[in-house]
Amino acid sequence: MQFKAMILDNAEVSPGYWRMRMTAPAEMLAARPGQFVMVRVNPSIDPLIRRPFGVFDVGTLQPAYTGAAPQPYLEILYRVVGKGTGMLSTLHDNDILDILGPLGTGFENGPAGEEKLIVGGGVGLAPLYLLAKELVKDSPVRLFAGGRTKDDVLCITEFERLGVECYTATEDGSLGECGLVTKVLEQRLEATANKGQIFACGPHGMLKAVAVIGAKRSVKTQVSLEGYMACGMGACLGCVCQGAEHSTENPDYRCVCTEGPVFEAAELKWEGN
Amino acid sequence: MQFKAMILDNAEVSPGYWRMRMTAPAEMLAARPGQFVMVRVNPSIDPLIRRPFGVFDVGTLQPAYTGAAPQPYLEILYRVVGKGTGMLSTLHDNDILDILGPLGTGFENGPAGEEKLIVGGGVGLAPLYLLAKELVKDSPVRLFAGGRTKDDVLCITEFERLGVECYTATEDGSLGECGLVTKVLEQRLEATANKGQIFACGPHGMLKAVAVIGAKRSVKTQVSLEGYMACGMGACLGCVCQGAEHSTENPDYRCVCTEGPVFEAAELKWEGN
Amino acid sequence: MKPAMSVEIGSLKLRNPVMTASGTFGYGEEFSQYVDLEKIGAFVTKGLSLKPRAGNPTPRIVETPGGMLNAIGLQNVGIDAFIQKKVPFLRSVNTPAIANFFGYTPDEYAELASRLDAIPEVAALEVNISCPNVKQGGIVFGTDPGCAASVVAACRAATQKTLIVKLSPNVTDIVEMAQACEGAGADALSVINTLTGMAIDLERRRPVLANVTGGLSGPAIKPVALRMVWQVARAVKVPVIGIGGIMSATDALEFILAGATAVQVGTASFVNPAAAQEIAEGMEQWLAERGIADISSLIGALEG
Amino acid sequence: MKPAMSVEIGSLKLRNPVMTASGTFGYGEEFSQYVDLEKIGAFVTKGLSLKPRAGNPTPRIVETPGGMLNAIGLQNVGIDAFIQKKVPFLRSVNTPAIANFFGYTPDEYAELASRLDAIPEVAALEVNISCPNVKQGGIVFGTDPGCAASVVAACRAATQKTLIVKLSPNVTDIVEMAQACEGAGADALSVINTLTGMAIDLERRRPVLANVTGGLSGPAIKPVALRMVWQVARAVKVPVIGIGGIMSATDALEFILAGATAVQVGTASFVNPAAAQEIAEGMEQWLAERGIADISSLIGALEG
Ligand SMILES: Cc1cc2nc3c(=O)[nH]c(=O)nc-3n(C[C@H](O)[C@H](O)[C@H](O)COP(=O)(O)OP(=O)(O)OC[C@H]3O[C@@H](n4cnc5c(N)ncnc54)[C@H](O)[C@@H]3O)c2cc1C
Ligand SMILES: Cc1cc2nc3c(=O)[nH]c(=O)nc-3n(C[C@H](O)[C@H](O)[C@H](O)COP(=O)(O)OP(=O)(O)OC[C@H]3O[C@@H](n4cnc5c(N)ncnc54)[C@H](O)[C@@H]3O)c2cc1C
Ligand SMILES: Cc1cc2nc3c(=O)[nH]c(=O)nc-3n(C[C@H](O)[C@H](O)[C@H](O)COP(=O)(O)O)c2cc1C
Ligand SMILES: Cc1cc2nc3c(=O)[nH]c(=O)nc-3n(C[C@H](O)[C@H](O)[C@H](O)COP(=O)(O)O)c2cc1C
Ligand code: FES
Ligand code: FES
Repeated sequence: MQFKAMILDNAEVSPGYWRMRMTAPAEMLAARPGQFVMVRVNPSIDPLIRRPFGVFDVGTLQPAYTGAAPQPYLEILYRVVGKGTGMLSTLHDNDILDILGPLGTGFENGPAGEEKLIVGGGVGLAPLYLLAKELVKDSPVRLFAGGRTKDDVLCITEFERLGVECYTATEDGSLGECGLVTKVLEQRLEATANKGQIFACGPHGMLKAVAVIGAKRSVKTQVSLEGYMACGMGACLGCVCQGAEHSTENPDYRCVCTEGPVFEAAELKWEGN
Repeated sequence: MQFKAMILDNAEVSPGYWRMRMTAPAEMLAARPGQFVMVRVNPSIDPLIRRPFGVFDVGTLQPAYTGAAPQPYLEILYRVVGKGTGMLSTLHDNDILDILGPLGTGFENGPAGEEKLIVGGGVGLAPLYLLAKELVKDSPVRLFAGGRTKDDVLCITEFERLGVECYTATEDGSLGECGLVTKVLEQRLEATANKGQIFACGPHGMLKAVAVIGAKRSVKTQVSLEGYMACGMGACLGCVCQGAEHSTENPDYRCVCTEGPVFEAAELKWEGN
Repeated sequence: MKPAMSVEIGSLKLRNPVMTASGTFGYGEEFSQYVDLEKIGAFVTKGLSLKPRAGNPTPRIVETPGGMLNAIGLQNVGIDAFIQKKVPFLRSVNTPAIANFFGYTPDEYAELASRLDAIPEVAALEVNISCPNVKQGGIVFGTDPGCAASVVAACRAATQKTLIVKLSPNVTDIVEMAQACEGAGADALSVINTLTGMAIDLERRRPVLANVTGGLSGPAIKPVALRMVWQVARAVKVPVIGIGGIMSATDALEFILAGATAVQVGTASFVNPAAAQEIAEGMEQWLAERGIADISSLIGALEG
Repeated sequence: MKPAMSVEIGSLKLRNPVMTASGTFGYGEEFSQYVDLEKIGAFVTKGLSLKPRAGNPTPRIVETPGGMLNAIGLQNVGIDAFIQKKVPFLRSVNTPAIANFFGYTPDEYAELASRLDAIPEVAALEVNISCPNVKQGGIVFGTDPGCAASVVAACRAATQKTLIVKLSPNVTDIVEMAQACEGAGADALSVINTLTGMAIDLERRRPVLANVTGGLSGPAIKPVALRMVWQVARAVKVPVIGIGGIMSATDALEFILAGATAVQVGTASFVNPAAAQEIAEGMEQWLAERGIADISSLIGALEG
């Protein structure tokens, strides 16, 4: 779906991290956790290519007392890293964006009742909030949120409000455990004798570590990948990643934008990447 | 001079015409009528090249009662015709622009006391307001303002407030005389037996007509030209116009940005252009 | 009055002059949610080879000022999987599909041409000659008039269908290339493919693309494309398809004025998946507003 | 620690690798209000010819996506007026001035080279070979290796000063051109001049530029320029000067990594007249922040 969204709110939630709420058609409410949108930052040619962002949340505004119509909305959580995200952060309420989505294949929820271990690094938390919202309906959910410093650990309050039990870790020790959040994840798996399944999104190094943990402990692990995307719909073949059996002779490339961004970690090749 | 200006006000003064006030260094107060500024619309590469605009007004804001420092300002009057001017019109107060100026050679005032006939077409009025402000100090000033419709006749109130006697003409007769403003100019010259001198800015066809009138009646005529400008400082040689004696064999190109934009009409070649 | 928008490329009739460019529109199906395929003139598939090709390692794409570089490495499903998996969709759509293809020897080109010739759902063939000639030490077919002519002649002998040759802009003299291809039997020329470019990641001190260099596309190349279309259209008799940085109906009409009979929309489909349809509609509207009865009257109608 | 920023181009020593490009910086004086000329490595004059040249009719310039086209037609004051009116300013500035020049026959090139050789204020010569060879039916010197070599050899014989040859990107094989010029005695190569392009005014159905085609410059061409600098720098021993779409210190450093010993800033000076100085300062700061002691260590330091 392609639509024009009007910005309802655009605020810095932690230094360098912004949360933007915008209007959306009602169809957007069907977005699956892990799906993403491609945002055209402005109608000019700079930047030219759309930028991909996970669906942080969707919902419907119910205007109290005014009698105004309910307004479905979409939220993204983004980190300012370059030109496109820098420009996004300067947009005002009522500015208009051109959005494509929801795109891609999201997370599979897994069986009800089973413990769900969500692992997020920095802005990798973005697509995990909608996931948690869905998982808490039928399962106990634990969040393992990591970052370099406390500024990189986002939206914990929101997750706690869902009833998610949150563990945090920072590399500089400024919040939660000192070190990598994967250590905390392993402690939990150790304690529960590898019960449950893992859902992860974050920097590639973190995903790789999580994939290794999942494989070692035979815990089903889904990861949400990034890739350089021009189209978001399987046409440009820019975003591909390598399947587990990929080799130069027998190449196995997968489209992150359509077959992913969520993959079972075991399907993918992690060595050397 | 190159400086960053903060927008103080940006408002549509007539359909499609905008007036923008921005902060400026005190040196800008020395801008001569007819000089212009080159505006970098935004820091992106779209649009890439600066856009030239006449200096509509300069002055100093004297904040009443607050004790805040006086703030020199610059005003431009612009018509939305394309991408750059379209983007300018979407800018908000407090947004920042990168300005180069004042550039070029402006109008010569001419002797005190002599009647000054200012002719402006549409947005061509832009550099004429500052001129009128200066000329009224020592001379009787008449303005001949033309346009296609009444929406194209701008800022008459401002000129009248200076004590300028204003004549208007529109092609569709929706304001003032019906027809071309040059007709009204000729009537005045007829009435005063070709007294005074002419200052004109507007579309090329109008300037040409004014040049012909000036030549025929031996009235000194200065015109402010446009040219496609990349640099505004005599380096790119994009903006040139032809001197009166120009021919393919003996070319005589003048830089509109440095030798102009104001020229004596008699210096320039008008036929075939 | 609705302006006449149809044009002909060889024996191929198009309802309007707007196609999508190879490699930017998948095999058509990917965009069917965003574009009414029956509102565009034709679509061109991703370049096909005899065997499936995996393409290059990533990164394969990077944005550049006003454009993008790609080094996909011609990843494609290969002719067999194309027939099995993609052709059924082509059958379901009432819009001509043009198969873009490439090989590494003239024989490979010819074999592909004859296999594509046998597929009724393939309305026309577009030969991509911007590939290294493995037999002749890797020199790119599309930069040498003799090599190009040999490929085109081989394809020509293998197909009765409309044969379009897509030219590389990375040459000193595009007219010479165009004439060589016309002489060897091309029914039409697509002008242009991507310009070779490069991007560098300063902090990592490495090329951004795994392949080091890539093909530049998008608005940045439009002036070069327009110039080449203008040069070629004046020098050949066969129709020219204008390609390169077309983002809007205005851009497309400029190519038509420069001499193109039709256009292809590439990178724009990434920026706006509905681009091709919007451009076709915008062109028709532009003509209607000006009372121009037939798009054909604009082809090569540049004055001056 | 202040990083060492000086580089050498032939016998010319530059305090830093940032020059301004010919035709975009007038004769230096125009920009002295905006740029501290002593903060840049060198500046290159507008292209000079034996006789003054009026240049093309207008329009001569038009913006394009991420770039601009120019068809100034090499308007310049001519060598005599240059000596009379412009050289005195060069004398007053403590920054090397490089004279860019062109002719229509090898003899004209040689005559200019020898006249410029005699001007002490001219620190080095940059030959623009993107001009039509009037003797050989208008084929552009810069697109034929033999023609290019003959021009370079003629200039080489006429000057002891550092002789820089500026290459045209409108060729199939820039490496072949570079090697021909190196072989004929060039001390350095400037890569690249503008790409030939065109713009059309749809409503008027005419080319925008009076000259029909023009030279494309600005950020749009950066990927092509970077690729050519990388190709040339690997293939020749003489220093390469990187040119094309450089807008920032990052851009400039990318060219250095690709193999350029110095860079020239062109269109950027129009967008921001202080660009060259800001780029030079930005490069130094980038090195300082990373503890890199000498810019020379980055030349051609691209990995992978
Ligand atoms: C499926 C997916 C979901 C994502 N979700 C989020 C999210 O929820 N929040 C968030 O902050 N970020 C997310 N990202 C990353 C985000 O897309 C990039 O940070 C953003 O595109 C950077 O744009 P820029 O112009 O600011 O940076 P630039 O200055 O253009 O580039 C900085 C870096 O960003 C990356 N990047 C740039 N353009 C693209 C592109 N078209 N596709 C992929 N990567 C690109 C490149 O690695 C580049 O090196 C996601 C990426 C993907 C692929
Ligand atoms: C000395 C001078 C003073 C001017 N003063 C004013 C003024 O006070 N108010 C006003 O509204 N307009 C003025 N103009 C015209 C104004 O510069 C153009 O309308 C503006 O640049 C259009 O930009 P755009 O991006 O909106 O249009 P575009 O879509 O880029 O182009 C529309 C048309 O604008 C003209 N134009 C575009 N870029 C330039 C450029 N760099 N230099 C010259 N012309 C250009 C071209 O003719 C073009 O066809 C002046 C022009 C000059 C040369
Ligand atoms: C991602 C991508 C993949 C492409 N793949 C092919 C291809 O397989 N075969 C081909 O002939 N051209 C291919 N092209 C070139 C385009 O068809 C087109 O010629 C070029 O992009 C210029 O047009 P544009 O500026 O509108 O994108 C590809 C272009 C892009 C951007
Ligand atoms: C307006 C203009 C005039 C130019 N004149 C000359 C010239 O006289 N001689 C020359 O060798 N190059 C000339 N050039 C080319 C530039 O020196 C430079 O090679 C080119 O613009 C690419 O660099 P850029 O992208 O940084 O502008 C000119 C470029 C422009 C934009
Ligand atoms: S982003 Fe284009 S194929 Fe995935
Ligand atoms: S605008 Fe560049 S010389 Fe006048």
